Amino acid sequence: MAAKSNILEVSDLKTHFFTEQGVVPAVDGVSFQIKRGGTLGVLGESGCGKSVTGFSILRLVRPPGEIVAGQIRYYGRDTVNGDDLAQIDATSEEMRQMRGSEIAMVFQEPMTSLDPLFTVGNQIMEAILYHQDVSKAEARKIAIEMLDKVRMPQPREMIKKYPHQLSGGMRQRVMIAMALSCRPKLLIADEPTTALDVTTEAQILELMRELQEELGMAIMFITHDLGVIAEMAEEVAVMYLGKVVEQSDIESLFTDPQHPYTKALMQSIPKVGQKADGRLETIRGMVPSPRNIPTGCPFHPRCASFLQGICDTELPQLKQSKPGHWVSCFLYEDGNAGHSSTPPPAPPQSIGEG
Amino acid sequence: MLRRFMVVLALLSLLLAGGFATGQDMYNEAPSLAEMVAAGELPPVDERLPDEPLVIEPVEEIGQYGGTWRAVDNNDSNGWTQMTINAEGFLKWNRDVNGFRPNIVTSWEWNDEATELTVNFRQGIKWSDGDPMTVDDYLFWWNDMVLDENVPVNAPFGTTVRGELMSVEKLDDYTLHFSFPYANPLFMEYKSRGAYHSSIHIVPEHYMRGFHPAYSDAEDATELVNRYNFGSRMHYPDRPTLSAWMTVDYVPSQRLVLDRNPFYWKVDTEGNQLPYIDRLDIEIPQGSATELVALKGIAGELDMQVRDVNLLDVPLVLENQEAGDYRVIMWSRGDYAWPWIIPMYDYPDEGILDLMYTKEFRQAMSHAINRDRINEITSLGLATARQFSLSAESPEFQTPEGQEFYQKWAASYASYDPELAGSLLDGIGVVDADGDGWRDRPDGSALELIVDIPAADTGSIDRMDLVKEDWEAVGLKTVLNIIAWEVVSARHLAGEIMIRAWGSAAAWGLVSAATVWTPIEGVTYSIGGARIGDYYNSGGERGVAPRPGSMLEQLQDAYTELISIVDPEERSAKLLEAYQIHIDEGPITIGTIGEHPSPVIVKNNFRNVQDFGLVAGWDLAFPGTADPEQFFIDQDG
Amino acid sequence: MARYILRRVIAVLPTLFLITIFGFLVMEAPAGDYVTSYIIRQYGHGNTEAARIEDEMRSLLALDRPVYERFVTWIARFAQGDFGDSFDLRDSVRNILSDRIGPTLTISLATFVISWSIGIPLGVYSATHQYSKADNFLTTVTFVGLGLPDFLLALAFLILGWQLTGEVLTGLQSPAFVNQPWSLAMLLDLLKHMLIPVLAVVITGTAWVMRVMRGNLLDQLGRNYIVTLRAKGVPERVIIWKHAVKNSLHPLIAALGQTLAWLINGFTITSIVLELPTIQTVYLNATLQQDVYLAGTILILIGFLVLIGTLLADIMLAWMDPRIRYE
Amino acid sequence: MVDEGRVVLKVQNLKKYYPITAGLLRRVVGHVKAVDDVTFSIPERTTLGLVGESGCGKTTAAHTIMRGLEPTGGKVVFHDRQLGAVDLATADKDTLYQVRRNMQMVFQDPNSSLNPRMTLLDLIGEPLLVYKQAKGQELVDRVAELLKHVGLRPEYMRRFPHAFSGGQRQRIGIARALALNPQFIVADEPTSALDVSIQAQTLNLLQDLQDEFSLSYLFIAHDLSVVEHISDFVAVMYVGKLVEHADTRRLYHNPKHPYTEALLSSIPRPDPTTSKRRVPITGELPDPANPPQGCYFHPRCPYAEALCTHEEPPLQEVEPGHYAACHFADKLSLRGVNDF
Amino acid sequence: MVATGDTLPDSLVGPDFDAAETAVISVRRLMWLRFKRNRLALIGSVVLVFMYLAAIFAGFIGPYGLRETHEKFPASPPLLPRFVDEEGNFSLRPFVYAMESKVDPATFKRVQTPNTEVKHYLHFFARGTPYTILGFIETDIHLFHVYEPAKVFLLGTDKQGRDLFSRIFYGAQVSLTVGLVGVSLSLIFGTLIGIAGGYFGGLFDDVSQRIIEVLISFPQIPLWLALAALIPPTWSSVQRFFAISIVLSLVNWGGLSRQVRGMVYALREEDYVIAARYASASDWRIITRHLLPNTLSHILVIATISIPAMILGETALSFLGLGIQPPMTSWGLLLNQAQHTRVLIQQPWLLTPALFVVASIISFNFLGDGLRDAADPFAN
Repeated sequence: MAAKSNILEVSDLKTHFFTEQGVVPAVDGVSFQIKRGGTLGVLGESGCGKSVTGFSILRLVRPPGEIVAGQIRYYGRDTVNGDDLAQIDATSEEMRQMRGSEIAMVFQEPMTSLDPLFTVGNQIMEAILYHQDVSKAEARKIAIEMLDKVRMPQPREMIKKYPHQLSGGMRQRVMIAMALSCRPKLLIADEPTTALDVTTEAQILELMRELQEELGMAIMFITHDLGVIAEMAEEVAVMYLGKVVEQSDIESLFTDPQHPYTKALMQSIPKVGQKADGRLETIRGMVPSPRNIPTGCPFHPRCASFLQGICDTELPQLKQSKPGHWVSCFLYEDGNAGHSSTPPPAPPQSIGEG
Repeated sequence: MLRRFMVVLALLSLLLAGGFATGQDMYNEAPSLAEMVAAGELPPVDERLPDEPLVIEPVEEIGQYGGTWRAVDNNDSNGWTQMTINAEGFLKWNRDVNGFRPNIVTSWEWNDEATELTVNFRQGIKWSDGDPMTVDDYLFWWNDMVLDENVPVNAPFGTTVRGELMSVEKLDDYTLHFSFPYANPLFMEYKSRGAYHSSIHIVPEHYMRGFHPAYSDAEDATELVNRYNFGSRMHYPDRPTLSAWMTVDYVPSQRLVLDRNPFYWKVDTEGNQLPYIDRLDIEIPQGSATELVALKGIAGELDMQVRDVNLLDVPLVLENQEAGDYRVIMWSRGDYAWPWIIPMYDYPDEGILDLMYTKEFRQAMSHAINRDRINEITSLGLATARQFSLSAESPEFQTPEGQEFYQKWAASYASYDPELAGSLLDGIGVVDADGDGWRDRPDGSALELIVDIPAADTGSIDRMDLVKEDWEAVGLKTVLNIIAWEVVSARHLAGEIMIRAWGSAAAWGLVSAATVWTPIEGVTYSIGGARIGDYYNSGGERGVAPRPGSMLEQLQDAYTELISIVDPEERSAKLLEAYQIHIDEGPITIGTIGEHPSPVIVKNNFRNVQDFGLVAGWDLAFPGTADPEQFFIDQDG
Repeated sequence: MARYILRRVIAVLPTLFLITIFGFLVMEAPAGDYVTSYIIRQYGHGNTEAARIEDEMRSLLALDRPVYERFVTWIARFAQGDFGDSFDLRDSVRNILSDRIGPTLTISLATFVISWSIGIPLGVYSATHQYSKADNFLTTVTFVGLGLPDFLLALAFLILGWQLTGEVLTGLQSPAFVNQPWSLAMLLDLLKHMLIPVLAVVITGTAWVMRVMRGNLLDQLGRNYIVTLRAKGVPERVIIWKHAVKNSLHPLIAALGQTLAWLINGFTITSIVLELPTIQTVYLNATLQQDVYLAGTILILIGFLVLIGTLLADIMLAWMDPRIRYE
Repeated sequence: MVDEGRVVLKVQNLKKYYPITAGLLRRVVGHVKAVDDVTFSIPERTTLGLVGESGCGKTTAAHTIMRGLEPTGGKVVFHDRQLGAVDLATADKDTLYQVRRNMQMVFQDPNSSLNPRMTLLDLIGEPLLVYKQAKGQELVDRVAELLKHVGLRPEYMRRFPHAFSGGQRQRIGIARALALNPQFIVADEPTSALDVSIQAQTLNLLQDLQDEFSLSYLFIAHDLSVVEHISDFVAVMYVGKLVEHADTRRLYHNPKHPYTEALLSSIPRPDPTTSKRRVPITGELPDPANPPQGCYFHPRCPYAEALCTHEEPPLQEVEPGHYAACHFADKLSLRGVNDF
Repeated sequence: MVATGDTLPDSLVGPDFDAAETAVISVRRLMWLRFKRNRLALIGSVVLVFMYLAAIFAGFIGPYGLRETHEKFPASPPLLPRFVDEEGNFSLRPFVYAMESKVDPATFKRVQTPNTEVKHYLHFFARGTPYTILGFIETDIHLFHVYEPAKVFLLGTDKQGRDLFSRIFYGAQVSLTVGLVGVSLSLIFGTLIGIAGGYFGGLFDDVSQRIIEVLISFPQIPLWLALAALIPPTWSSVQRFFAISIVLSLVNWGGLSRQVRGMVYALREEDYVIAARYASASDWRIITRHLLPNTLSHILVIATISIPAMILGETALSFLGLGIQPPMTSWGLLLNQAQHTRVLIQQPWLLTPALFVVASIISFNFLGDGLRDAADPFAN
């Protein structure tokens, strides 16, 4: 992979929610980088903090949530030093200008993410008018262009439609058109296809890939779907309970998953086209409540390779286990293989085999 | 003084302008009228006044023209306003309520049997539109309204004797002859009564014809009766009147404005045409009149307010006298009881009736009441504790013997003596038979006194609350049944009420108040119950007969005798004899406290208001009886 | 849209008819009729003579006819635009209402406009500063405002006004201005008199608007589209006023349906306490006195206004909300 | 396609129409054909997967089969253990009562399908109580047994659903469906609300229970990989109609309807080496109130010809046991799941 | 098969499960936990609890009886206990001076002059006027009392010379229960009709909805008036009290019914109701076991929120003279008697019932607000 410069470097980001029942460390020391024009997939189950990470970057986390530590260095404006978004006042004009024009976001629920009282054209134009010095007519022109770009049929007509008149897929196209209308350098896509049907999902994913190629923006793609991540991402960060447990390029992750959680995830989904009568592999137990995170490695109670006395007491650090592949697991630290009190992990099963 | 001078000037200029047309310009008029005369819009004052205007002697001094009299009336029927200006009957009560004086009628003559009467009317009186008033205006009322079956106006009290109508004959434009089938010596007294007797019987024929179904294209008599009826007659600015002021504007439930009647037929002793005051501006409240009066009164926004000044507001009103630049004159309410407690002798429970007809029982009820406490708590101690004994101002009490009698009656059984009450009850067997703490009937069954009070009569409720405590203290279980006004009548007529408590009222004996001391009419305020009165009134066809030989029957008989006695003195003596039944048989209706003073708020520049007045009664029509046309507002101060 | 409105109108007509019948029955139900109530009031004022004309009055007013007959006659005349006469005020219902509609609307509209124009911004402020000191303060004040009966406030203000100015500001005009042509002084006098009722009613009205606005806005601020707006860099002020507020007007506009009737039906007791020449006071008295045609007409008027109000609210909602418009 | 004797449920020409009204008098101007002429059967101990995009009528079909909705037409023949063949579409109340012992439903959303005010004992015990099969201690024992079957601790039976995670709640729902020991269960997207790791547990549980209790499933899902995993047969729905129906292997590897091909092509593959090659179909699901003329799929079909625009293709048996509703089913050579 | 044995594999039980504090608590408890977080709601409920207790023990708290008049002290300003005497000596035990009360002949005002020679100490838990609690406990013990001739009026007296402090608590008995009784009746009506309409739909639903529509469109005041006027005049205070409650509830049930219907309408499409139907549960069972329990908390909220309207309704009716009648009293009636210019200017203490009305309404609003949040314990 050619050394591209990074558009975003997140280091040790901590976003905590200070609720009446206690502190919820939704994001608890997350670090990753996104390359210019590249795609980072963020993979994780519900409650792992992947969405909060996205929101933290755009500084959209509202009280009682708060970024308590870490840096979010964005190299879109100052390519050398970058701006630390974590240090900018979330309510400042500077941050507002950044949103939508530098970094844009697409959400999971296209059905509710648009204001029902305004036409989609109006809402796209709104994004343009607040960031670009153009007339209304020009903004309208751009909006139509963007709708055309997202393969919206009859964009001139569609611009007059209200959200409820559009299907979910269409609305997601509008959301994407809106997000891309100011040509952002980074797009955060938070489960953009989860609520969509499989055919529409395929269309949207295809569209996003094409647009990325055309517009050259970086994408941070948040999803829980291994299939989707495989299609979209170049790099992947796997999150579990507010932490990145594994990060690598996409091929390495799928061919050689290292963290027991990643491995288990991959084994627990049915493999399409390989119908077998057997049972699926499972991860035992449930994801713990984020209010009640286990000590040590947060995954240890469910881990098949749990090392007594280590995993339940110490917190593993994200370390490079092989070039371009980072994992946060004691199994990959020197001398720990022998401690195994439970059966060693099953040999990683490559997905690509069938 | 300046004002007076101006009047003289105006008069002089008038004389100059009009020349000495008649050569006898004796009368003065208000400047505004003089202007109109000058402009030719109005005939000269001499032509407007009757041949012999009624001369009114001012209470203090000759007044000044001008000013607006602001006051509050309590509803759209404008009762207070009518009592002020509509006291223009055949005759008018004297200012001290002692006898009456000529008004529209100047003289009359009875035959010895009191069956034939000739009445002479003042000549030359004009309606407020200038049309002359003649006896035809009275005859129209009698023939075309009372006697016309299509017009729902009934013959009023006094025009029938023993159920038979009088007949009226016109002798000339100003003389009428009345014939009665039986002796009717009280007829002229009825005609002297306040706002709703003869004062409304003289109607402007020339105007009313236009609304009469027989003389116009009116479909029915609705419009006619509206212009006649007490509650609505003042709502029509075009309706001619004989009063000192005439309606110029009426906004329902808001305001009634009256201006001087340029044809008013009275003058002061210096020949100034009355009234002095230009305009009456009367506010009609939509809620409580007493509250509005209190507020406006203390703010000095009322020039003279006679009614609706709450007794309990007296300290408040007194305290603000200086700030509001007014004085408070204490007139009397002229009432006899607040409340009067009326046992009903037509209650469908023989056991209760047995007790009601037992005078010891009623005496016990009366002695059990702590009247002083009621007075202290509800009337600032300003009233008098007393029995039900009519108003002290009644004519029959004006002689020394009358006074003595009155005192005796008022004091009868009125002392607070719970022990006596208890022993009286014990004596008739009303004792606690079952040991539940309450006295029972002589037959041992439970006794419960149920007193109906209309919800709006808060004064009575407050007082009866105390009476209830007193009665319960002697062991008589009492229930206060507070009911809506609307229900009272129906319950009365159905005989469902055991005891009724009624608010303040005034009564002057034979003419004004017969029904309250003798059951002769089927009305709700009848003593002993509406149905007992109805029995008398219908000659026994309807209603409930009083028990034979009972005090109620005695009272009815006494009344029958009284009304045909021609000689006034003999009548008065007989009347006191009838009253004696009330003393001998114990209280028949139970009185509590009465003779309240009634505060009248008068601005300091509002003059010629006499110190005496009786506020409660409509018969006497105060302040009308105090001649409001000679009230004036001092324009200098 | 026209069909939609037509269908709504037709659907509500039976309701209106039921209201009419029901209203008439309700007024007829208590014991006695206008005449008994009149006579008893006359007694109350010491006029014991009035009972003598009971039968006359009853036949004069046709109150001796059976209920259904009177109802049918009245409704038939009503349909021809003749609302009948008031027994008590002895004037045509039409005149009475036209006399009073002006003052009624003057006060109620002023009250309405002020409470909404204060209530909405305060509600917005409260919602956007949820749990701040100001919000807690406003919330508490709102609850107090909702807990205070306006007529009690009116009475207190009346006394306060008297103590401060020495004037008793009942009614809508000082006597000096009665029947005078319009002038600046008269206008000032009117404004002075309006101050107390408007203030008393505005306090409770504002509290209500604020409460509703706050709740709805909080609900809207939690919606996804708000996040979208923030994410695309729209200034917060625009997000709130252009988007969230517009979306949260929904229940307020729905409440407008009732508001129209409230304009001639609200603050009845306050009207009485303050002697306001409004329809409310006529209505209350007419009901108490069983002045059936007057009360009945106002009742139908109110029912009609509820109907019109609901319709208008629906149309406004449709105008504002494409989801309804394109139904 | 299957031996009649071993069939547990046979759905024939099932229809569920909703009227569309217009105008002042609410005249019926047309129908939304939510389920239109659907025919399939489910052999004993097998699972039929019903797939299709949202709004295609899968869930309506399920509730119509359960007689939660009144069918507009067609038959739903259920081979009840006790009563034999019963047409549910016309069954009377008593029959339905009898039959419902043997057919139950598992719902999609484990949050809304459990009454939050009832304990597990009440929830799972409700069918037993209604059918008077147990009460008192016996009921407790039976519920304990059921809880164990779905892998929950019997001690928890006095707890409330909110105390459980999504996956556990879905087990509670399954336990309730199992309470009367049914023959047949309709599972409406039972795993789509669950996380990936929990989905596997649930799927395994359903399979285990099928073996143990000889259950048949109608398994409704939009996730084609899950359907492939669990189903013996698969039926594909499009705008209220069945467009293809076959055993799983044939349908996935040798589809006969272009829509099935499109669906298969759209499945995101958890394989970075192959996933970016597919070509998604264009367009969207038509409005069921106003579907296109001819074959409903023709506007999106890459193989559509003139015929497709006006003539509706019937569901035909293309090969033995393989049904497809396409004019060109036997002519087209469509790609299977592994051909992308 | 996975697990049929007595011990379950850990794999099926979440590790956090036993630790979760919400594991064993019922929805009701969850609601309570949620409710507890709302401080205003807690304050409101504490105030209300005190008010209701005070109403029950009105006879005990007030030193005088409901109708006990002090004839020399009508409309007396508060006569408060004092701790410091005329000479400035401090006494830990509160005392009062006996007052001599006379009407000033010039101003007609009552003038009270203390007799400072004798201190009358307050007696606590002392015997005074007898009264009954809850209608059957008869006693004469008062929280505090002072013996004649001294008087203690914490809030002054009304125009009849009755201790306002005592009367306010007697009034609370009516005012606070009118709301409860009225709301309960509304609830019964509204819930029955709402559930029937919402669950079964059909003609009954159409008809009841139309009736409710009329009822809701109908202005309240004339309806109150007319219905209040229909109350038979012969009824006792207690009957009248219930009649007023019924009047208030008759005017109110429509709105409540509508809301219940709406909830039931939504709930009947919930999966768990459908599941129950598929389990052949009877309509009765579905209504009583599924619909009612799940609407109950919302119904409770609506009920709580409508109580202030009922209290205000009673106040308004009493203001118009159509509500509670003496000798019973209520806050509305007490206020009605305070609607006088002289009260506002010279006897402001008679307005204290307004504070109680406002406090109770605010407390109910706070409570309703808290309950509303708590009614949905699964939100957020």
